[in-house]
Amino acid sequence: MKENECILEMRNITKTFPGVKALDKVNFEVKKGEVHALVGENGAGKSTLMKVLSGIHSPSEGEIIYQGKKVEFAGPLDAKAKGVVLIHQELSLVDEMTVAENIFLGDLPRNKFGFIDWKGLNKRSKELLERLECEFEPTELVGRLSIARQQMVEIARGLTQDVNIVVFDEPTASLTQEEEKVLFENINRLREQGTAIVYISHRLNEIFQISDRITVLRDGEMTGLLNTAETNECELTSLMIGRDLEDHLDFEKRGRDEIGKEVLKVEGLSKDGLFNDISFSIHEGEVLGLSGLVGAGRSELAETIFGVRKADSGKIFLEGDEIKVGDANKSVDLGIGFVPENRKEQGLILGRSVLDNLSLAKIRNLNRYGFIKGREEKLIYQDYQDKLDIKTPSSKQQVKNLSGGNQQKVIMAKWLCINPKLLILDEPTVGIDVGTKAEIHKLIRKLAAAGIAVLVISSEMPEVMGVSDRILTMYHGEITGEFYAEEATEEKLIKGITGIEAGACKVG
Amino acid sequence: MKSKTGIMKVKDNFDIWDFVQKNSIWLIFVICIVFFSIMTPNFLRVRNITNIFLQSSFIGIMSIGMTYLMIDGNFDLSMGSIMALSAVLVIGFMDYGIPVAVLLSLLAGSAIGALNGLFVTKAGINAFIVTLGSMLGVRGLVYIYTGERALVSSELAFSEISAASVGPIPLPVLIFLIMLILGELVLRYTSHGRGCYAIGGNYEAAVNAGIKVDKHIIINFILAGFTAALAGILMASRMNAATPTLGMEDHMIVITAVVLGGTKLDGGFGNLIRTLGGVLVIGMIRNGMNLLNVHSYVNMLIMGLILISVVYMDQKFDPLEE
Amino acid sequence: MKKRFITVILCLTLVFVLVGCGSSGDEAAPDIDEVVIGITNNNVGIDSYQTTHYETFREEAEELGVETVRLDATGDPALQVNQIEDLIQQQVDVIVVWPVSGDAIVPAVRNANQQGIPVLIANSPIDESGFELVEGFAGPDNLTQGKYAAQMMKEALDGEGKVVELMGLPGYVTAHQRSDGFNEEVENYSGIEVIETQPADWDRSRAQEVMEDFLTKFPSGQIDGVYAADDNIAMGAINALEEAGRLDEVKITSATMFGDGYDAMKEGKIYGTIYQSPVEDARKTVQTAVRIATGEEVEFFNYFDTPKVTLDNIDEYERPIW
Amino acid sequence: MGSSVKTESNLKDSSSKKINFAEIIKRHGILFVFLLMIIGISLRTDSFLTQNNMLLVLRQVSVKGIIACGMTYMLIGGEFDLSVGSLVSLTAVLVIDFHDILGPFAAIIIAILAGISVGAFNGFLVGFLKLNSLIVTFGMLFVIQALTLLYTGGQYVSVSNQGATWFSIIGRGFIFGIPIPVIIFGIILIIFGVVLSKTVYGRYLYSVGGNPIASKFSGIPKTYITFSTFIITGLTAAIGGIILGSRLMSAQNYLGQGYEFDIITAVVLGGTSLFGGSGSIPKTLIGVLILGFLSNGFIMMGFPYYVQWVVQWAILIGAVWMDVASKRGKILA
Repeated sequence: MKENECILEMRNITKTFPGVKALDKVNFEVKKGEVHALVGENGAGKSTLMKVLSGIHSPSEGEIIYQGKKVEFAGPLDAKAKGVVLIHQELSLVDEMTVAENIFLGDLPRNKFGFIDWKGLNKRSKELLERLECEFEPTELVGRLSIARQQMVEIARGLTQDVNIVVFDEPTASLTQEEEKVLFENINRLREQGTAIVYISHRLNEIFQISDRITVLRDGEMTGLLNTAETNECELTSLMIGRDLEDHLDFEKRGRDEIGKEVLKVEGLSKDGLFNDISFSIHEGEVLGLSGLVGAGRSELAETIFGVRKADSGKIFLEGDEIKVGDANKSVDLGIGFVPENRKEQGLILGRSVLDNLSLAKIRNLNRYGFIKGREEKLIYQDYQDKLDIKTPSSKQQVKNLSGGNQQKVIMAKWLCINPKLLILDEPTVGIDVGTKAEIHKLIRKLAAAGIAVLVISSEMPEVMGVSDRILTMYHGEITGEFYAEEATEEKLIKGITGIEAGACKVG
Repeated sequence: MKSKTGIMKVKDNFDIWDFVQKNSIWLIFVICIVFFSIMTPNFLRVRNITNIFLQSSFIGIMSIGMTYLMIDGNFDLSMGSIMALSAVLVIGFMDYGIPVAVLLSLLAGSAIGALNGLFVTKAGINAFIVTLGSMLGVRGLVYIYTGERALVSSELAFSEISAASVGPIPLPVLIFLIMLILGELVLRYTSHGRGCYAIGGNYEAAVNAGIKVDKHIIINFILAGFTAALAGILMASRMNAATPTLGMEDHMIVITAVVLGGTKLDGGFGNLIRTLGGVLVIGMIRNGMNLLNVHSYVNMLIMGLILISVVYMDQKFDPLEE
Repeated sequence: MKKRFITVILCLTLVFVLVGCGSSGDEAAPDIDEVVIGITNNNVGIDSYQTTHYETFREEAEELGVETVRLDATGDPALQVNQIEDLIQQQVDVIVVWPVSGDAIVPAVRNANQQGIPVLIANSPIDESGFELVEGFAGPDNLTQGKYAAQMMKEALDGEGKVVELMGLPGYVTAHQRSDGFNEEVENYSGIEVIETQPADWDRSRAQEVMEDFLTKFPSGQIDGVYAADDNIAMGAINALEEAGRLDEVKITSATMFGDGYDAMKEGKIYGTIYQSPVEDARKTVQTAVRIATGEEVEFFNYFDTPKVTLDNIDEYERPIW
Repeated sequence: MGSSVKTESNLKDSSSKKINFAEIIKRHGILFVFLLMIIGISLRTDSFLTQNNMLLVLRQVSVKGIIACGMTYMLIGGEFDLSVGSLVSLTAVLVIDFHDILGPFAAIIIAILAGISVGAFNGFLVGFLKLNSLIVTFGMLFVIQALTLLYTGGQYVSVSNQGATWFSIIGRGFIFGIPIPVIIFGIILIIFGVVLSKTVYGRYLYSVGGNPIASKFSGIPKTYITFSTFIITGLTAAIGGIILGSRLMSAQNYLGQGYEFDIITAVVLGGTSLFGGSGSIPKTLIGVLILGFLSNGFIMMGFPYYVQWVVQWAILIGAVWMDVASKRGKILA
């Protein structure tokens, strides 16, 4: 094989799920000995593309050419056997077992008596670890290793046989900088050995550090194929999150002078390793956008304000009164609503009905002596089903049977019906179809008009710019900029969220 | 079973708490020895030690099967009933000769185990429910088979199996220790053993790595049935008879012994050496309390309290938790 | 792994070092002040008869100035075997066994016999194969008690009627002997028929439930008598009969009197029962045991008197405290 | 993302007719078993399907039924309590023993307080210290049993002058021909059923069992909900103990031995999941009745109770299998 030959080509891959087009005619290719970065925000389709590659999903359209032949892998195990190894963000390791065992899990070498050949196992593992220049022993327990080292175990596992392509899915999400360095050295080593690397990440600095070429995905579409050397972070970010301003996002914004009275004030909020010294405030009828890439600490900050996480230091005031940090129950009483990022895990009781989920927060005020006022609950349900146009066959339908957009509306309704003073929305439109998305955007503005303070967290640039009166940018756990709608430009925001000239562009 | 990597801390140094937590059973073990040998002069006589081992060997044999099951994240409430079933069967089939009777009752025990395993893996029913059902059902079969009465063996030779000894070591103890060592070797050195740890430690990872999860779990249920049957046969030989009430509470004692030994209820962690510690501690408590002339409810009280404290320690000092 | 092995080895070494220090042999001729009686009871917690027996045993021994080691097998035949071994271990002068199962203890008793420790069987008999291994039996004659109950039933029903039987916990010797005695005797009476038998487990609430079911199954006029294995069961049956308003049409006999039953008999609710005193039982047992220990010859069967009690002679007896 | 979308695609498939059939079995399967069983038994014996016998069975199941209501809460909330059997013994012994000392009213209060305190202790260990409820309550089973034995010394305790107290009415009395235990059971069924389906507490319970994380993200105080289920179960065990004591007018340390397994079996038979988040009181009633009729029916047919165990085994496995199979849409896992 020649040096520049494409070892893998995915042509015109389209993958549709009921109601959602997850991938739309995506082309993706990897060459031998290159690190090809695959970037895009959450929900852009990176993981789906890789699942199509490994055979977990079969593509609705398109074909995969591997080593010059059309293939369709039966699954990750099959893919691995044929030289394509996926290393997931969530490590698939058994903490209680040794490094060597984890490397050869499912295929432990045996001697002629049927016993595990520990000597051989440790020797082969040692060789692999040496190839990756790892400094730990194959006999150590995986649970005792740092994350970076665990990741190396995952990589070593991929190298137990001939490997042509290694896919890293957000490998640095939980690594320290030191560990990151080790990882990159190893990636470089693999590259030198002629292995093709697919590197999935949304951390731009890494991508520039490690990759040769970059494929950008956005909303299931491929928006660019770039040579790393010929591009910069700003271009990349705008390919990732920049969209044409959709028509409906042309809302009337409040200016600097029109802000109402302060609803929420955060002072010096810090949590070790997540965010540091955060201070800001939100006002009545204001939509505050919080923009940052995944991993900047946005969700963690929101969770702390709502009270499902505890902070190390700092104070939170609601309408001037200090509230106890870390008591979500109290927060709901005080009128804070929170639409979390992960609908299914954090937002919904999937096995319960739409009605139950919708009224879950409201029922604390919707009862007499603990008995739920059934008729009023029904009225509220009908009211919000109507207002938000939630499509469900009946109020008794299990919420897991609804589409993503309707599920999100149920969560929105859950909080709207408590008449919140402050509503926090964490990625309110991820994985939701375009129509519903627009509805949600309109809703956000309507809420603000009704006097609610809204905090919108999003990594979609037009969304933030479209709905917010004011925007904060966040990078690495710190607030890097503040802009009013009239002065915010895509360029300024991108600078903020990518940490370029951090602090330099602070306004007001 | 989500991977816990996100909250994992780096642990390179020797951690005293961790050491204590992992070996808490040996700490309790030593405390028991010291306590009982101070309290009763007879406790540390060679014969009494042999005695403790002999008495513990039946529970011990069953705890081998239970440890395997618990390492892969399951457990079995029906072991006491299976033990009774094979005890009455081995006596009942004595007319066909000892080897046939032993073989048949081992087979019966393993078959019930296999049934449990199939219900858990293939039907996908929770192990608690499956074995709760067979605990009652198998006990019912035992009563029906015996007509409520004790069965007495006509073969004196049968009673010699458990009365025999190799050197100073009684045969049941020898069988227990050999099985323990074999069991530990299998756990450490075979793909079945390591598979159990993988399944209990991270089910998803085990499936992803192509481990045949169902097969391993069924094998362990069969093993649990087999060890219960073996204990039942030895017990029947020891008494040269079998009563239908045999082993009524044994599932509880076996689970207690294994949990005391530090095997995690969620699986993935534990070994037979520490299970041996749990078995011996329970044996010592039962024996020592007898020597101390203390009423049996004190046994229960102490066992209950130790169990709760072990769970507390497990939670408090879990090296893999936040 | 290595660390753990070392720990194990250290612990075991410790055990054996201590063993070396602890063991020493001594054997003395028994004098009444030095006599140690060991007893393993059936299941002390389960009914007040056994509890009273347990307490009286201690008191009587104290009175005679002998030491006791009192153990409780908690209804587990396997545990009882262990306890016999423990008692052999402690070199008591005589072992008293209240068998959970008359069959299952034979090998353990043989072991005691081989060690030269005399064994006295208390309360419920050992299997005949064990007769040659024990010094004797002290206690009530449960078979006869069952027969007495049948005789009283015949009296009560004037020789004709249908009877339901509520027996004790299946698997217990006492339960089966009382049942056997009753049924054997009833065979001699052509007019009396046992129409149904159900286990009531010595348990009042169980007895009550079973009796309730009988009462619906057999409408008024179809049950003439109830035979209860003891007064605890009889009380449960009376509760059910009273509730159904059918107490008048049914005669009740039981095989052992308890305090509640005494009151019930005075109220005319129980026709006949047997006065089996745990106090007397325990005293007789201790006395026989002491005689054995001091080398006296004893008779093989040392039954104590268990007379029939009906309303006619009830005033000759005090209300039982058990 | 991908995986979540995948479940949606499964659901798409699941709207086909085959699953609707499974849905019917899932909804009504256990009732089917129940009816089949009743028909089977009544074919064998005449006195089974009589009004008297029905009332009798209701009374016989009432104690376990009451505790099963508490256990239903426990399982819906995603936890276990194996110590209820021991707690029944303890509270029965307490209520009988204190009856003669302080009078029936005070005795009842003491028993209820004992039930609640033991429940609170369990709840503290599981709710606040986050210990595994299965092992903790398993350990507590031993501890309470030992304490009861310690308290009674193995003797049974009984009320000395049974004629002079109203206490026996609880277990033995009738109102309009209906036994009072059945009435208490009925009231508790209604209260528990209504609280579960109509109150905020019930909703919270389902949420905490169904998705603890989402519950936290909705501001529901999970720790306190878990804690409360243990107190409620302790309370029902105490009520059970009091009724049992009153029915027998005496008590003993082993009275409730083994209840925990019967009760969990009944609740699970009814279709309440062991993993929390689903179940209902009417379902539990059916489970309790199945066990009650089974036990009664087998005595009616003249079999000893252990024959029933074998049948119970088959019914338990069959019912749960049907349940899980219909939920996943195929027979085998």
